[in-house]
Amino acid sequence: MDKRVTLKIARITRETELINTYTFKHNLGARPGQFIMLTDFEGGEKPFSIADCHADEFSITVKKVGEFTTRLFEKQEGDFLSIRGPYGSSFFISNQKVLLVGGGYGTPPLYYLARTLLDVGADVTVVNGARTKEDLVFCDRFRHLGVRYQSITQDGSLGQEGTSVDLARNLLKSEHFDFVYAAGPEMMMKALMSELADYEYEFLFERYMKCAIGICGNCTVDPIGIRLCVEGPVMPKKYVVQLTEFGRYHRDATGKRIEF
Amino acid sequence: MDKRVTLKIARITRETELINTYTFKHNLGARPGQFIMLTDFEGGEKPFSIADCHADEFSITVKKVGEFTTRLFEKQEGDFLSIRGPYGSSFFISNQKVLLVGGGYGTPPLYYLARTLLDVGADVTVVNGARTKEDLVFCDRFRHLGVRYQSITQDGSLGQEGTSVDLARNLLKSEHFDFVYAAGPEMMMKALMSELADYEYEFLFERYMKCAIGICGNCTVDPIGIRLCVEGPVMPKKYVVQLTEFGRYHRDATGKRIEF
Amino acid sequence: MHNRLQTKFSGVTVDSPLVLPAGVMGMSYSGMSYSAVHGAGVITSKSLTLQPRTGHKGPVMAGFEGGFLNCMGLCNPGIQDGLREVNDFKERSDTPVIVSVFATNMDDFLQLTHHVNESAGDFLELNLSCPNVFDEFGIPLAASAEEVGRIVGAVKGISKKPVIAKLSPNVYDIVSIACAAQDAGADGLCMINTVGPGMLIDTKMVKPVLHNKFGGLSGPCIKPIALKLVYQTSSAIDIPILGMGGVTYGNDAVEMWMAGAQIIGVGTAIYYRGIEVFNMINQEILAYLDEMGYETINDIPRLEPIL
Amino acid sequence: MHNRLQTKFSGVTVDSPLVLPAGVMGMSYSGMSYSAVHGAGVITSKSLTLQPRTGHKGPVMAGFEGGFLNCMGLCNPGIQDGLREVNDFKERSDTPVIVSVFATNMDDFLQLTHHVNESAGDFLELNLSCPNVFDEFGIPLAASAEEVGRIVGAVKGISKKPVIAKLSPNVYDIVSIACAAQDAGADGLCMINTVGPGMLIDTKMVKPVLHNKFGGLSGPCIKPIALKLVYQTSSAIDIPILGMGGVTYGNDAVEMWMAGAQIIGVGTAIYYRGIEVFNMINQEILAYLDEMGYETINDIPRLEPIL
Ligand SMILES: Cc1cc2nc3c(=O)[nH]c(=O)nc-3n(C[C@H](O)[C@H](O)[C@H](O)COP(=O)(O)OP(=O)(O)OC[C@H]3O[C@@H](n4cnc5c(N)ncnc54)[C@H](O)[C@@H]3O)c2cc1C
Ligand SMILES: Cc1cc2nc3c(=O)[nH]c(=O)nc-3n(C[C@H](O)[C@H](O)[C@H](O)COP(=O)(O)OP(=O)(O)OC[C@H]3O[C@@H](n4cnc5c(N)ncnc54)[C@H](O)[C@@H]3O)c2cc1C
Ligand SMILES: Cc1cc2nc3c(=O)[nH]c(=O)nc-3n(C[C@H](O)[C@H](O)[C@H](O)COP(=O)(O)O)c2cc1C
Ligand SMILES: Cc1cc2nc3c(=O)[nH]c(=O)nc-3n(C[C@H](O)[C@H](O)[C@H](O)COP(=O)(O)O)c2cc1C
Ligand code: FES
Ligand code: FES
Repeated sequence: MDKRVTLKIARITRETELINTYTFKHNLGARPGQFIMLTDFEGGEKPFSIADCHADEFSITVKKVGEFTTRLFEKQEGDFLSIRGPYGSSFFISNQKVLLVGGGYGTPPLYYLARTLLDVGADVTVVNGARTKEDLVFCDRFRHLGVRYQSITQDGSLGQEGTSVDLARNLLKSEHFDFVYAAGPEMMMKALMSELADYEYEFLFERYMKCAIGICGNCTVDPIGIRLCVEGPVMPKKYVVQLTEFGRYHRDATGKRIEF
Repeated sequence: MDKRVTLKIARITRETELINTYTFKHNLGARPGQFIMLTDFEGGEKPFSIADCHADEFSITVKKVGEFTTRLFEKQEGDFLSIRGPYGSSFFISNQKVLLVGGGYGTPPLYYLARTLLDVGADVTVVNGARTKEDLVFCDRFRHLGVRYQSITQDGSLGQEGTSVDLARNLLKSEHFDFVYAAGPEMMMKALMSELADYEYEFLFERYMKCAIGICGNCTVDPIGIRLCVEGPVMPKKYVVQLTEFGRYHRDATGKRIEF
Repeated sequence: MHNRLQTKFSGVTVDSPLVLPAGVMGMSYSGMSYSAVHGAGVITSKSLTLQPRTGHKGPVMAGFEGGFLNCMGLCNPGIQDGLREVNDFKERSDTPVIVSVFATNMDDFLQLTHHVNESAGDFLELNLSCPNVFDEFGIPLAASAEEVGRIVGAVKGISKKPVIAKLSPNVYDIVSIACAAQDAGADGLCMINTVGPGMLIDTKMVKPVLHNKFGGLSGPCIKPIALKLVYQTSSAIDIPILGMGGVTYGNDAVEMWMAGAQIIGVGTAIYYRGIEVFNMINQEILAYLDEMGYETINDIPRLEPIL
Repeated sequence: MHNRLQTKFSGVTVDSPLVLPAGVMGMSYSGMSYSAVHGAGVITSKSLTLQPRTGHKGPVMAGFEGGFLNCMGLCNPGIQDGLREVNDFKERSDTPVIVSVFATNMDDFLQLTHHVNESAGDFLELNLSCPNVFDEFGIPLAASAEEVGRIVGAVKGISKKPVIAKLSPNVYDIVSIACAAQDAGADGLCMINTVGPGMLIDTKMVKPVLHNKFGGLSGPCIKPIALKLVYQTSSAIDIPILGMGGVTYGNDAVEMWMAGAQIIGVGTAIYYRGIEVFNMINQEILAYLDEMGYETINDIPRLEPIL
């Protein structure tokens, strides 16, 4: 049975002007890459990736982009929010040399992934990109974790100017990686894909979700029709290469195709 | 979830003019003393005790007494019947010296009990009584089992004249038993009870059953209200001694009290 | 100690909000005792008719994912023997008893009321929700606001006990029927009776599983329907509601309270959790009060009513 | 080899009796493909309206013991984009497609019919079962035999595709509505849509779980209700029925067949058993045919009809 649980916000961590991390005391039992559906019962229930997950607590990192997330930013510690999940597929856990490529608010789920990869003895490199220095999240957390870590911004406010794809391209030229993971804006992943013809990889996708349990069909991707809430959101290379809609269009709440 | 299964009658064994044993190939997983609800979907669903039960088959022994059981006697091997269960409490499994007292069609469930008791190393004596030689069932089966076995009839057609209670009384006078079990007509068990003040025992009761899952309340016994389909049909001494209705009245399909 | 689960229903104080509903365990005084001993705060008798009824032939009960179908067929020992069980129970217990009665015409309802007047029962519940009543009442009684009002009014005129009308969920507009019962003087409503009805089929024997073919749904799966109807009705009326349908855990009972019920029936859940279910749910409600910081059950808020 | 699951629905041959019902996975051509590849023999589109609809705000779906509530709110990309998905699917597959449409007045239903006439869809399904249609139709459309007959008749007059009327279970007398649809020329019936509606309440936040408060029940727990209504209706009409409601295992599909369905919808079961549920149920029906010694699905007997 699909179960809902209503939890107090244990901690709110301000990451940037527009990005907050919400921590809840609850044994969610999620794997890296999975997501929850979150609601405040004021209208709207939205998917958020697990940024970290322990036996006694888990967290999500949220970017303020619209009506729902704006309301989230008005919540206080101690307020209730209601979740269901975890849902969806999770990342392959490699114990070899791996590269994690994050962009914007897509990076946090890679944190839980990196922690899990380290646990099994993987050699982990993380590259993280954002528009500006102020938009970049989780830098300190990755550094504390003890992974090899590089970041970059589009406006060059950290020195180097570019995207995490640029960082990844350089690394891939000079070193061998056994597995590549990416999460972030779809066009970033699309750009990254063309660098990865010879690599095994998994990408974390986003599509409009309603039921999150694989029946409403809103999150299916063309042309194969796999559901991002069940077979995704983590997609292995073998699926990614088949997706004709990847980087071209997605579907909105009505099911209409919307060009990127 | 309460599950129904529809099975072919694998074997019909004629025990006496009025008593048949029906065997079904099915892993019922019942314990001695438990019962099933049986129907042919022609009107009526009735409780029957498990006479024997193995991993691949189980059987019930039925006396032809009314509309439903008369229809059962018209069934052929290969016909379907539908069951649900097993239901109810089961006998305590002692590994000491025990006495089993059976009467009429009440005896068969004691067969499965005796077999189970032998398995755990109990020293088993069975006394079996009926109205006439023709009404006595399972004699050969008990003998094959290797228990100490005695039978008796009310009409003396086997030599001795009397009831299984008479046999039990004699044994109890001369020997010690650690546990006594009985199944059969209620007045027989009532008579037996007065011999058992100093013994631990369990009796198998019958009351009108409809739901068999403990909610309709038809099978509750006064004054404590325990349900014979859940807390029974096997009742330990501690309950039996409290039952004011024992041997005095039972309830029919309307719930009305009917004197014995 | 102060009883944090104590509440009131139509002027009567109850020690637990949990009610044994009609037709469940209430066939004998001992069945009533057994339920009360395990924590039921109110006991309802089986629905009694003037004459004894054996009910339908078996199978009368069938399980499925999320609940049960039943077609007991209103088996009961008749009003006289039934009230004897009620009186026997009341001799042994202070727990309030609702006497449920069922009839197919006005005259019988009035006769039943006279009988109940002379009994030790605390409430009279009119089972107006049987799907198949075609005697005097042209269409199934439960579906006609007018007929429901007529019966409740007449019974109310002679009843010495507070009168509860038990409504069927299987009607097009339950609120109009609830209003009719209230306007006719009902002291409370009981809702909901079983849903549907439904059927199951044995695919080997090509037969309906229930001998009566159809049976009403009860158990966890009807809870959403019960909550919706209780909520909708409580938004429209002022008399208290005995809410039921699928309540199995403490949280279900709290939901039923929030939807607008004053006391809460627990029937089929006895199958899922044993007769101990009443005490278990009582404990779970207490745990909820603690977690949320409420002093007593009466502090639990209600949903905002529908306008 | 000979396909033992092949049957016919209103003149169209289907390779499996299992149907993807409206609103489930049928939002995109790829969702339709994914279902067909996994063994669905017929595909139904999401119910399409003239204009796109975003549907209700979330939560739109909530689980409970035995099923789900949903209040999607008829979200769909509108008839034009919706038919594009249907056509894209039909370019890639021979699987028959039912185009489901929904409207609140006669004019819209007729316009939708014209659109569907020009599409590659095989059937037109009129969703007449939304509980909240108050536009032209004074009372909820699904509850009025007269209105159902009027719409079916008018649509039938202009439709180039066989017309299926999808009925609501939440009416007082579904048979009279089914008869009205048949008399108006419907080629088949689809039943049942979701049951209730029902509600769930969050007891910590004291709020209905669904933003729309109420949602229709689907899943295993509605099967008994679906079977009963299909059985009752099939006993009274001659046109074929697309039966659905809680079908999850092969045995459920056989029950639905015995109740009188010609083809069988499988929706919410996708949650319980994965998209592979269609192939699984197909296999389970074959195993049933073997066990009982039937050659094809068409040999499975029906229950004796109600007289
Ligand atoms: C698998 C998955 C994981 C996600 N993880 C995160 C995360 O960790 N952190 C984070 O900040 N955001 C995440 N998102 C995106 C997040 O769900 C949206 O930002 C949020 O729904 C926006 O809601 P809104 O009302 O504030 O904005 P709106 O104004 O409603 O929408 C802004 C944009 O958000 C997206 N969106 C809106 N509703 C949904 C929905 N129901 N499903 C999917 N996308 C939607 C659309 O692209 C829309 O254009 C994730 C999305 C998916 C599908
Ligand atoms: C726990 C239990 C175990 C039983 N085990 C056996 C068994 O192993 N073998 C056997 O032959 N019989 C057994 N019975 C009794 C058996 O259920 C009845 O003989 C049978 O129901 C009679 O049905 P009928 O239609 O043939 O007779 P009817 O004419 O209907 O009734 C004859 C008598 O059977 C009893 N009876 C009828 N219906 C029921 C019912 N639903 N529940 C309980 N008793 C009923 C009543 O005492 C009645 O007076 C058992 C009963 C119970 C309660
Ligand atoms: C076995 C059984 C018998 C019932 N008999 C009656 C009855 O006689 N009168 C009545 O009003 N309701 C009867 N009901 C309905 C219940 O009182 C209750 O309304 C319904 O079961 C919903 O509650 P639940 O889901 O907690 O069981 C019966 C229900 C069951 C399961
Ligand atoms: C998420 C969801 C969306 C639905 N949307 C529609 C719809 O748009 N049109 C419609 O006629 N029925 C809709 N239905 C009802 C189904 O088509 C079907 O009638 C019902 O779910 C019962 O079948 P099931 O128990 O197999 O799911 C929807 C059901 C679900 C669960
Ligand atoms: S969100 Fe409904 S199928 Fe994925
Ligand atoms: S038979 Fe119903 S409670 Fe025992």
